[in-house]
Amino acid sequence: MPPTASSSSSSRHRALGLTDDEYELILERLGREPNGVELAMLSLMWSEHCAYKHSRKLLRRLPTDGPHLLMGPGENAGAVDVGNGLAVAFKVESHNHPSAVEPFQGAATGVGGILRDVFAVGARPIAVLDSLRFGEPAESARSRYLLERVVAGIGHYGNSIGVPTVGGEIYFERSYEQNCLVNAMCLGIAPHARLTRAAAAGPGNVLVLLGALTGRDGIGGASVLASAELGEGDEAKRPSVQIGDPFAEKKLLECCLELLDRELLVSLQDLGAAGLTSSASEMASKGGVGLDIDVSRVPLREEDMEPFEIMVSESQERMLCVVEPERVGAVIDVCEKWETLATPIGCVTDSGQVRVLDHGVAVGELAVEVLVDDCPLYDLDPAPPENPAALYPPVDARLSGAESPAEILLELLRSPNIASRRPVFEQYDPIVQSRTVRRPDAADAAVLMLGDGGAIGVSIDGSGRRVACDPRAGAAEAVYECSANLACVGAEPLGLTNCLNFGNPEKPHVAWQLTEAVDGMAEACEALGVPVVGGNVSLYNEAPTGPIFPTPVVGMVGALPSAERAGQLGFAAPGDAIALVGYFEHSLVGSELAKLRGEAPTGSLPGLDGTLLRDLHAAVRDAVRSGAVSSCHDIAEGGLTVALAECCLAGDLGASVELAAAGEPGLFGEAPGCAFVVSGPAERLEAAGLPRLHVIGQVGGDSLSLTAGNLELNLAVSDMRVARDGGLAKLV
Amino acid sequence: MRARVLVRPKQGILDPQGQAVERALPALGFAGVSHVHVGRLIELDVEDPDQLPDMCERLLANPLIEDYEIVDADAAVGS
Amino acid sequence: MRARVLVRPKQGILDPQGQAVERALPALGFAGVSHVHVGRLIELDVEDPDQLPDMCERLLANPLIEDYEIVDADAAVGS
Amino acid sequence: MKFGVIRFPGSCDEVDALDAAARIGEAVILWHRDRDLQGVDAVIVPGGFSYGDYLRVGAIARFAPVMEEVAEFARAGGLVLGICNGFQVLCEARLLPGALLPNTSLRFVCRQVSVEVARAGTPFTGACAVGQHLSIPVKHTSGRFYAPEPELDRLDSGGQVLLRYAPGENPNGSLRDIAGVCNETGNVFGLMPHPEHAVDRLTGSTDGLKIFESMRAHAADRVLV
Ligand SMILES: Nc1ncnc2c1ncn2[C@@H]1O[C@H](COP(=O)(O)OP(=O)(O)O)[C@@H](O)[C@H]1O
Ligand SMILES: [Mg+2]
Repeated sequence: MPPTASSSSSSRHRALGLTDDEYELILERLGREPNGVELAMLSLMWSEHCAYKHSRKLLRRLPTDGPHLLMGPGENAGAVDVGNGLAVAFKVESHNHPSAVEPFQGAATGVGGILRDVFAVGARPIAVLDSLRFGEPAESARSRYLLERVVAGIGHYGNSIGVPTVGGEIYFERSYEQNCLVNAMCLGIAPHARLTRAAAAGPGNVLVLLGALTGRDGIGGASVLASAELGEGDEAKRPSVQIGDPFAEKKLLECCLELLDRELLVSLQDLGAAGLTSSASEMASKGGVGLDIDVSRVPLREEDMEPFEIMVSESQERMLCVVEPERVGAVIDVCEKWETLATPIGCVTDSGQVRVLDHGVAVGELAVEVLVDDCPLYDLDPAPPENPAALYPPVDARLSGAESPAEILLELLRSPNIASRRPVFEQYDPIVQSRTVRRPDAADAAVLMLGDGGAIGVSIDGSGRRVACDPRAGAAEAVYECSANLACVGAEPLGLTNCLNFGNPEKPHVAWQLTEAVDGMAEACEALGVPVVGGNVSLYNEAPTGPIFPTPVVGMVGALPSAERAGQLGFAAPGDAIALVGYFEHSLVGSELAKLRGEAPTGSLPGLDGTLLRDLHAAVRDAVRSGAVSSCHDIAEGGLTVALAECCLAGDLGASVELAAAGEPGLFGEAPGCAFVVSGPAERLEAAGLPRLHVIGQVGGDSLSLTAGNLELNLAVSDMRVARDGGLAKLV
Repeated sequence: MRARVLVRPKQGILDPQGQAVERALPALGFAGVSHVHVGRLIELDVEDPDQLPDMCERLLANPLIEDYEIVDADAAVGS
Repeated sequence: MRARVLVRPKQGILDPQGQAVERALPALGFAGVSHVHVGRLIELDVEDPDQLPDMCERLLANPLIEDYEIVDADAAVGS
Repeated sequence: MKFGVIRFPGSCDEVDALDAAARIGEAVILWHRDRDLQGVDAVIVPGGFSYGDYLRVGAIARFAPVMEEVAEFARAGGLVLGICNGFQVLCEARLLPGALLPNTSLRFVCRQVSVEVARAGTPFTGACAVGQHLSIPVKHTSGRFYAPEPELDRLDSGGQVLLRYAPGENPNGSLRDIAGVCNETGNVFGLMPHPEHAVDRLTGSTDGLKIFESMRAHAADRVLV
């Protein structure tokens, strides 16, 4: 098509983030120029955030089916069967860019958004987890500020709405200095019958908007922000910050669940990025119908809003539902009870179009197909970095290499990546709803009772530094580590969700990281037989200095037959034997010790045999469930020595351990997902059928003493506690 | 100088506190109240009042979501 | 009338928010600041200003811990 | 023994309180707009963030229709237990002395703390011994108990302080380590720790049951008298 579009419209589409080719495609599909309302809607629906332009093809590589699967990717949250007619729905989502702009509100609304995704499918949220990444706190006041405000924001929303924050993870690396990561995961439970899909259906049915008034929040906000690199000019994007109101969401949540329990709704959908535009398009697309929306009926917080503003507003705490006409009255009654606004704003049609009306007059009309399906999907152009060591310059060394094992251990325990997370998790309420059997610090995964005697375990993991070394193995490791964490509490994996946080995918080395990571994740999921039930992608996390560490964050949910038998990580009783279990390959690549010694994140990680690991995790899980082991902990950051120290600290007991000469890689090398430290009565441990079990010591006393060939250390538990407790406490 | 800094949610930004108060007042029998906004009041002695705008921008207010106003407390009179 | 209600912690009650601000300011390079107190600002349109004291006593402030002051916003002038 | 647990918009721990009370007796939810207390023997004003905690903790909830009935019930000697946000609401409603100010840390804190029984033999601590330590979690942003000095003296001498944080355990800067106080007549009690979150070994401790058991014993005695 010749470049006939007027210059004004061509500059308009560029300002809205559409490429010239994309705009040409729109002209072709529409056979005309879009008006302002339509262009605003299209630019958002065709943004990276909504259309997954650079990731959708890759995501097809992830296995999405499994024996327990009830709802896979494509719905607001995925869901798995946990028995007794109960389903667990869960999803992880990023709110990285909004949190970089306004950390408190950004993080708070991130939690609000993921909660809505979960109750949109009819599940009552029962837990939140958060996965956070910041720059080096010791060198960056901004990172400390972001940490403080993000944690406060997550706590503010989760605590106020009465959903426990039961776990999470935090890492500090320089590559996140300009692009912090704030990923939040939510889990909910529902009777199978209440699980709800978003597909609109039944021409003539009424479209009802629930919840908050619509204001100018986030206009040109999240969707556009999430699709462009945050540069020097991020000040300009500021006026559209969304403010979270957990009180409004609490009422909305109770209201929606009551509406579903009373079977008053045909379908339900949250309003997130791109507001009404995205919700309406998705609902229409999934149901193969059209929708008419009259923006003049949308209740506004500010009187003079334009139709396009109403269509793209990202005001929080709103939901959209489809209701049969004769039930609208009943819906409004339930909403009135919960002091939640309910406004019919349109209807389902068989036109296949999203029609926007203003006082009955059409102001925009777009085929659902064009909005949802026609955005081009791009192939990536992956190539490994030419000089991997230059990609992520190391931080200054804090250890020279001359230190004793005891000095190394204390420095590791003080490291912000390993130190006690108590200063953070004490700001969260992990116990509301009375389900939490394992709180933070008590075990490798959180454990929640379901009320029918059963329980679930949940863990969230993803070490960007290891993925930076070796994207394929590192991403697989994140999956294995989650599974290992579940094994530690006796839980069998049912499904996983993930958030892919990466740099600019148009750059070949980032495309390579992304491709490798997705492949690694897919391989691990296949090996474990765990389906991906959903997730989220956050790209363009890139500063002038380069991309963030490639950071796939994995959240995994598993089932336990009984909460009574949930595993713990602390040593339980003096006299218990301590054993090393599994496949522990000694290597310092990607380890915290390597970082403290100022080494760049390069080198390949041990390739893991997924089948062996699946059997290993099954054996560990069985040993936890049968009570053969009294404590169980996987060997992750800081290696075996830190794992032993953590078991001592959690149980407030000492230990004496003797290892074959293994050198520093044996003491401080990391093996996430591959190896465990367990304890229990010796004869029970040895009879438990655990692969590669080596008894290495005994629980007792009030210090950790360890010898390995010519290396040895002896530290009082109380000294280790001071080191570990102080690491973060002085930063937050 | 004794200064007062009044910090309020920016126009157009959601103010859940203001909404909550506005809804509560009629229930208490107070009619005819509208446009309620809840913000912060900071009172302080400053040696150099010229520093106040900068203090507000950097610490006392969050310019992204809040407006502020600086008042001379000694000059201000209550009604 | 557009009214402003200034609510501040009663004298003698520990005000950790005020202290936090007072501690943070020097770190940002602002010297010579003291006696910082952080309270609440409520702005509202009222048809009947005579109701204001009662509103303050019953809802907007807690007289056990807070003092309040009612200001006519239209009359008030910033510095 | 029938407990009634109030549900305000924004209550979060009302189901936890309901389940905890149901371990001891019958328990029902009381809706904030209803004026019918359904013949309960005790009212629990639960934790959470009633009305979002906006303006000032507990300030708006105390005007809910059900609270008028609760005030009446309390005046008639009925047992009223306020937990965390419920404590804040009862202080705002002047059913309890003092006020709860923001924690000195200015942060939300959730922590298992040890509280010491300062006075036993009351309707809420009948099942405890003086000096006994209970392990119960706190979780709040505004839990710093405050009352003017003369009032604090009166509370102390009048035996209205029922629970104190054990030495070194005060999580919020409460004056005189006060964790829970009752009214002059002893039938209204508020505390910041959450006894309803300490009723099951699996999720923590069972020390909180003592509070509910004390209430049941008291109610049973009243019926006998
Ligand atoms: N990394 C991923 N892995 C699997 N599924 C994904 C991933 N990223 C996104 N999805 C799926 O794509 C769909 C669209 O995601 P998103 O736009 O985040 O949904 P929503 O608008 O409901 O938040 C969802 O069903 C989500 O689960
Ligand atoms: Mg959604």
